[in-house]
Amino acid sequence: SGGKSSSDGDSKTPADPSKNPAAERGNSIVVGVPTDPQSWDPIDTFLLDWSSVASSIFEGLVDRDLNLELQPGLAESWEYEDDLTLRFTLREGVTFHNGEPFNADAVKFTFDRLLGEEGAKGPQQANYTSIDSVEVVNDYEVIFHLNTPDPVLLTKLSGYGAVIVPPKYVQENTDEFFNDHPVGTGPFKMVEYKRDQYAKLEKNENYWKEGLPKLDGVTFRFIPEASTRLAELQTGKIDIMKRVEISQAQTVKDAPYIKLEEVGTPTVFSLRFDPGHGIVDDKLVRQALNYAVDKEAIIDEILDGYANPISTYQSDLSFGNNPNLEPYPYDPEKAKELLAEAGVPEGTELEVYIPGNDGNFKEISQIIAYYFDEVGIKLNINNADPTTLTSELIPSGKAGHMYRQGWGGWTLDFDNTAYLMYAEGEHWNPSFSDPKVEELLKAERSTVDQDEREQIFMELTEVLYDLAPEINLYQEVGLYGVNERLVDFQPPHEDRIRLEEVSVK
Amino acid sequence: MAEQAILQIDELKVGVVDGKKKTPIVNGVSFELKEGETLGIVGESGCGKSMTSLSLMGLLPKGIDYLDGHIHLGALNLENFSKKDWRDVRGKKMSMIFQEPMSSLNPVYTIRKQVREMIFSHEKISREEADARTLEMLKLVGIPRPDEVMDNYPHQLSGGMRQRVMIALALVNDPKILIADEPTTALDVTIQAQILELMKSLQKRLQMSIILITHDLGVVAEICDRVVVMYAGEIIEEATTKNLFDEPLHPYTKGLLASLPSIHEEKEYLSSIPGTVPAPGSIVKGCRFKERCPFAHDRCSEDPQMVPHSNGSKVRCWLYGEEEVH
Amino acid sequence: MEQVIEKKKDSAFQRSWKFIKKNPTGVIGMILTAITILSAIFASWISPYDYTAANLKDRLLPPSWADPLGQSVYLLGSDQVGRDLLSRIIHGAQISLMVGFFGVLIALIIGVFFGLISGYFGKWLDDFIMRVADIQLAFPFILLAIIVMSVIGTGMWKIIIILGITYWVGFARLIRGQVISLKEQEYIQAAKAIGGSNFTIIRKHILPNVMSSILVLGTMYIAEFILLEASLTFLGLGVDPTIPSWGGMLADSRNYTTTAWWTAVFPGVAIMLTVLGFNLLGDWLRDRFDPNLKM
Amino acid sequence: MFSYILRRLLHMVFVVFFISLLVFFSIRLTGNPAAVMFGAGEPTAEAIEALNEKLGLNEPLYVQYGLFLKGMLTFDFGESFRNGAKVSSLIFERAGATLALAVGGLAVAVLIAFPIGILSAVYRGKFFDFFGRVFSLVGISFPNFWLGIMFILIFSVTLQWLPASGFEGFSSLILPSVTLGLILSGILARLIRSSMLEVLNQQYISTARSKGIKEWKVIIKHAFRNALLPTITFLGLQLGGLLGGTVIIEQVFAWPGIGRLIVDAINQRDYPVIQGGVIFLAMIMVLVNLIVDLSYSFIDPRIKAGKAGE
Amino acid sequence: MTNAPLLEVKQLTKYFPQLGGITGKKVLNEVKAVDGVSFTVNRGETLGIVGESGCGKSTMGRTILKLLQPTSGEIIFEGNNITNLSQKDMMKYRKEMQIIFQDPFASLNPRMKIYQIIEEPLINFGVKDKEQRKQRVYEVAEQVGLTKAQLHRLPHEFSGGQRQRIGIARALISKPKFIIADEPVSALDVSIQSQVLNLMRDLQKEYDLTYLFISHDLSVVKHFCDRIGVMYLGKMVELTDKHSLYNKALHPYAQSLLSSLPKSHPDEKKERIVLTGDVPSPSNPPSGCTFHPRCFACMEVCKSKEPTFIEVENGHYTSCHLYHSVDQNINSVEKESVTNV
Ligand SMILES: Nc1ncnc2c1ncn2[C@@H]1O[C@H](COP(=O)(O)OP(=O)(O)OP(=O)(O)O)[C@@H](O)[C@H]1O
Ligand SMILES: Nc1ncnc2c1ncn2[C@@H]1O[C@H](COP(=O)(O)OP(=O)(O)OP(=O)(O)O)[C@@H](O)[C@H]1O
Ligand SMILES: [Mg+2]
Ligand SMILES: [Mg+2]
Repeated sequence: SGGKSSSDGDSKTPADPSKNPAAERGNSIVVGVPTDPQSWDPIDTFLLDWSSVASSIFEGLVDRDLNLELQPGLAESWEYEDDLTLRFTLREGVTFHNGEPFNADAVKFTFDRLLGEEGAKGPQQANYTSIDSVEVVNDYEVIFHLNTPDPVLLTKLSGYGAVIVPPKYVQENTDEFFNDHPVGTGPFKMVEYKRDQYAKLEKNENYWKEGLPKLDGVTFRFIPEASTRLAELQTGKIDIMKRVEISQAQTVKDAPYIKLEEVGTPTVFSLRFDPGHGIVDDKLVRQALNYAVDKEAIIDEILDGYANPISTYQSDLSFGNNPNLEPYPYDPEKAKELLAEAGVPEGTELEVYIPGNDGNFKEISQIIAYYFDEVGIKLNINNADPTTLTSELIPSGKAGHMYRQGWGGWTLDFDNTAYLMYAEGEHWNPSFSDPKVEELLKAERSTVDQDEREQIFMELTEVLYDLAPEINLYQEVGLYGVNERLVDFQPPHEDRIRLEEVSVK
Repeated sequence: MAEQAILQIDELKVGVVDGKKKTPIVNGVSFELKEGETLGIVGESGCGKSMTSLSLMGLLPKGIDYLDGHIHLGALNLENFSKKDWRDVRGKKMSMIFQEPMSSLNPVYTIRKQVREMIFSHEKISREEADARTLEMLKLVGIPRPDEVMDNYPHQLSGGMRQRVMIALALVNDPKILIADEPTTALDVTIQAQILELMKSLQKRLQMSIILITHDLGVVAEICDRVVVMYAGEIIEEATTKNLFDEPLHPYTKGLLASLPSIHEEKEYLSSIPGTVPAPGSIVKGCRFKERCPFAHDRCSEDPQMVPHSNGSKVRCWLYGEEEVH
Repeated sequence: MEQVIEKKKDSAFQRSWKFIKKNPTGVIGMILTAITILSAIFASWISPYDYTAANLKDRLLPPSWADPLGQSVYLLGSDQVGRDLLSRIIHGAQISLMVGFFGVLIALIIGVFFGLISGYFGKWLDDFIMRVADIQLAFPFILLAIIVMSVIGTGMWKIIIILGITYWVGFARLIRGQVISLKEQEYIQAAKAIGGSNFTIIRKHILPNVMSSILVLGTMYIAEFILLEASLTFLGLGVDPTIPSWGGMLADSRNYTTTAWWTAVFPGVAIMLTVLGFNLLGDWLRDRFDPNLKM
Repeated sequence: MFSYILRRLLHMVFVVFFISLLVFFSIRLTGNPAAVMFGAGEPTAEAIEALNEKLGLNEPLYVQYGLFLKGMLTFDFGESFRNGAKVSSLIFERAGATLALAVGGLAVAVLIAFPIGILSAVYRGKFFDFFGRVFSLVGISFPNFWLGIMFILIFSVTLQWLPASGFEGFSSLILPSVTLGLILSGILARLIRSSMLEVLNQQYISTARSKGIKEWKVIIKHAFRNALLPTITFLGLQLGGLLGGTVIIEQVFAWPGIGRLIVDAINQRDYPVIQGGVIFLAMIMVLVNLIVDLSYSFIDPRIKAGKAGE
Repeated sequence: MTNAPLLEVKQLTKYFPQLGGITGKKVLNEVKAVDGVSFTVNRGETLGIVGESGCGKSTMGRTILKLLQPTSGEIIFEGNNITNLSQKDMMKYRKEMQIIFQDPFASLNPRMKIYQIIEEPLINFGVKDKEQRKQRVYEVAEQVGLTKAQLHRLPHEFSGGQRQRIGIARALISKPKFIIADEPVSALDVSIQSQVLNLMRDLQKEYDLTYLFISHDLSVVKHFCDRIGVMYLGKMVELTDKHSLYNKALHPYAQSLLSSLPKSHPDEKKERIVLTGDVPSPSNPPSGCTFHPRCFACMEVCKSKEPTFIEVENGHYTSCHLYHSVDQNINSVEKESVTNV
């Protein structure tokens, strides 16, 4: 990836680092993130901003490093005894921030909690239903018994709901207390949390990784407005700005002491069709509209190159991505032909729903309206309250012929996305159904053999490509504004900001 | 009665100033106030009585200004006055009582505070002394329970009481001149009688001069020594009260007296002056009363001058003066 | 003859000059308002380009006079999707005025109606209406907007309705207060004495006498509504992005303030001048109509 | 007086009761919080059911409302769906920030509006009047978020005088207060100007002048004191709206106030927080107006409590 | 002229409740603006009502016209009891009973043309024909001395006297029999006052009008009225023909009122009865005779016992304990006797 203007971005003259306004903070840094997740309990959340902060506090058995490779985390090693049995050897000598020892009991407690009554009330449990039970073998050995094969389980164990929590601490304190005072094993411990203002983290002196973390402390500040976040970055009040808007990229590049970091994310954006509505139940129409849109131009112009093209509804980071497929080319003539073939009269109107607060997508949808216009389709853009759109309109099929859909794909495996998007009766799938797709999805889920699954995905992607259940637009590129005094900061692919290796000049 | 004039007004002109345009409201008024006398100014609504009195205090409202003339207060010429000089005159040498007792006192301060402010603006004395003086003054104007009233707010007092307080306020610095602009118009007859009695007795005791502005000839008859009659911004007649009632000269004055219903006579119809007062600005050359005057003649289209009459009055009418010479 | 005509012309000119000198703010208000209204009416004729024509090649071009490269042909520059900013601002006047005008109209109709009957009939009706007004006032506007919009969706007319049903209270309270004092006026008593029915009295005697206040408040609310539309867009509850609303343009350009200042400045200036215009006009009307301020 | 306060409190109960009805039922039209809380997750029907159960959303509506009302009597609005914290403590956490902002905004508004309003009235029709009026109008001619962002660009980024956001110390209060206050000051200045003009025409102003006191004393002690009454009324009415309407400013300046709490809660369909927040605001507003009404009798002795504002 | 009185007012009261209490509905207090007033007005006569400001004159006038609903008592107009008629049923009588208001500035709608103001009653009273209305407006306008050209102006372009003429024209246009004039000249200058009074007298002759003339100016009332009633704090304290009032007022209040009149000539000698104290509040009137705190002839009985309104001499009524000794028995028949006046 890379912005089209990134070439001229490096031309700024280096400024005197001693005048760097952020320098006064010494060995502590401040990170600006958009929202406060409100609850730090790992089983209560699904928010990306949670992981940006909590990745410094909690750890899972498995660690997914910044290059998305699976690494030993709190477990030193693991092995599949069979498709349904997974044995972990735990790291010894690790303690939670409160001094509680990390051991097999903690693991069992964590998963019992996640899969039990407590977890049922949160969004995380659903991700881990393949786990039947956790067996404590000895203090540092546990066995996971699964009820179905789960090909992405290891990936999932690296994050969110599966991070390990201290049993005594959780039991002795109220749920509400734990929400505000998280305790994990991570490189930093939370010492102060002011809701909607900041969370102050201090170095975990007893961190199990030798010599880490390098920083004395990190403060995460919650600043919803991007332009305000940028102002704070420019004035040195924060060292890292999460979510630089594309329109701000140039400003960040031009500002002294600040550099722009970009990174591909698993998040993808598309305009999904709801085949339950009118003409878009026709594959030809969907294909035609795919041909009608110049996605490349959108990426280059509106997104300033800070995005990557996609051919199916997944990023190139995703297992199951089909490198052989090329995005539908921009071919308005072909589009017109197909539309004619489908018998769609000129001037047909389509409704599209987008969340009212997505600035980029507002622009994109207008450009798409323009492209549609070129092929004789009138696109009416409807703003919707973002929450209503995702929780009400889309699931109940009230979001017009098309709607914006963004998808995080955090498991980095097409399974999660494809199943939720295309399987019949799924919450996120109001009306798409195809017997072939249904069959492939079932097959993919019934094995842990990754080669076999890859085969299935290749077939599935081809089928989906042809069916065109959406106009696939782009894979998001994450932009971070980073103060130059930071050393070894690597922007995360999937929002989990990792700071243990980071130090300051 | 001393004959010395303590206030003298010469050809006073006051008007609306709008850019370069000047519309006179008070048009060349001259009179003098003698020590210890009560001078009445009468005239119809809008004839400029209030403007005359306000100009004596330097209190002309926004948009209205002095155009010409002189005001002499003893040896002082009021026109050259700076703001500071005006402040020294107001409330000390001259005091004023306004038409509306209901709205003349600031509703948010107690009587004590309002009187105290008046004293302190001219004298540096202690609060106790000031309060003692206030109390004395309130007693003087016949306010019952004065020590209680001191701490009352204006709204807690009746109209008559408020007017008394206003009088007390005006007199507290022992001024030489009291200007009272229709002090009883808003009051009931029974209360009016009380206030007029009070003013009469106070004047005797304190030996001050009063300018009393009114449109009620009855009030004039009651307490004035001398009267000037105004019509459309000009003085048209100046006489002793007795002369005015016994031998009115100007046709307007005559008409005014005749149109009063009387308790003593019975008439089916009252005599009346036809027409209305001309508006300021619409005034043309000549006698301002000519349109309504039963005696109007050619001469009246020229400006008449104030001329003395044999009975000691002065009048602005072409019916007089000319003959006088013969 | 000629001279006479010339004289007349002169005096007409002089008269207007005098008027301007006497009411500088009022005249500025009228001119600004007139400009807005005229550009709204003649938008299609005077705008140099099609305001909907997105053109990615022309994205974010600076104003033609401020373009160092000399590429731009747009007087005020182009926006994020390459549309002429000037044309959008001119068309935006339509939306702003629609939101302002119809929003106020709804608020006015509801508010004046309830204000009139509340003030005129008093008693329990008054009590009831005023309590409802209290409730309305205590209910946060933004919350109402979000609730209504998540139930019936977003769009210009919905914004107009929401503004209308929120701001009726202002009219109702104003009118009620005036009616209560008007009711004590002798001419209202007189109207009753000469046999006027309640309806006649309200229509003939009360309504015309509160009209000026309605007008004054109306102009001020128009200004306020234009700003509120912008705020709603900021919160993601605005009109859809193809519609060139000033508020929308402003809210969507907030991240370009440093890189493409014109996208944020010109709609801002348009809003400011229009709002200023209506406010000045309202002020002037108030000074004219408010008997308390007449000297 | 006492019975008046009691009556007003009765009104408050009435208003708050209806507001509670309104919020309670209207937010339930906006979608199921369970679905929202699962976000991008994979909410199975059972999961949603379990969550509904936990949140108490399975009870019949009237039972839920009854429980809610019962809690309300003890200022217990339940617990937040999002973080399980007590709604009342969430509100109190924010009340300080919102109060600071409201007071700051008010202070700025007063500092700007009082001199402008008074001087415009005194110099009516003169240049200062023109200047003052246009200046006060400019303040209300910009959308508040725009003004806020511009202030940040100017005072934080370019001049580096003030922090752009946060809730730390006095300096962080300045920009949000100025943004809020500038908007308020426009309206306030106009109001003061017109009530001053009215008061300056009163007879007692002439009386004050006739005492020979200094002109500024006449203006401040006599005129302004009396012009304050309508101004206070207005402020009372505004303050309620101000507390709820600071949302945007709170968002721009990352200010942890009640407005943002409510809007975030709405976005997450966090019913208890929305309900609690709105009712809290409504109570504040009614109380503020009550206090304003009561304060009349201090400012203006003519008014016995109960005569004004009704 | 028949002998039956045109208007009979019996024990008319109008209280303005002052509400309070927790619900705001409780009557804390009542302003007894009119408190049991009885009198009759004969055809063709002018009955004057005088009294201090706030004694309830206007309220009484408005209550008689049913612009305010009476609290109790009866109003009988031409033999018809109109006390409890609805707004709608009153229409019939409104034509016959009109009112001229005190304030010529406030009683005309500032936004209506004079023509519209004068025409309005005709529309209300159902004169459908536009031309007919026009004729009538011109006719009345001429009678009150307004020119046709003036009819198309707005009220603010007129002087006080002219406005009062407009008010009179409006009252006259429906050809009423009875007009309540509520201080029609008190806002006018003396020179205009006589014009208006003369006009009213002319019109009375021409239309055979009956006036109820409210004023606080005793000399005007004396000039204009046949009989005069004196009110004090919501009550009628004296009622008689004007000569006996001015020659021999009975009630101490009436006496002091008459003596308070300013002199009409500087040489006039006046024995003045200056009252002490202020007018008490009608919401909290003194016990017994309401005038007793200010009365120069106050007796013990006055403080506790309310005097009744009795006929002391032929046609001369008053309510004062000074005269009760004359005829103590009258008390019992008082009510009947009043209604038979
Ligand atoms: N502020 C003002 N601006 C312009 N004209 C004014 C102003 N105040 C008064 N006038 C005009 O000046 C004239 C004289 O007014 P003034 O108040 O002196 O009359 P007056 O004799 O006191 O009348 P009244 O008996 O009604 O008090 C009137 O015609 C009035 O219209
Ligand atoms: N609508 C009302 N509500 C309450 N009190 C009223 C009302 N109208 C009049 N009053 C009171 O009733 C009493 C009589 O008032 P009214 O106007 O009849 O007096 P009035 O004799 O006509 O006085 P004036 O000579 O001043 O016109 C006064 O105390 C007045 O305050
Ligand atoms: Mg005057
Ligand atoms: Mg009256």
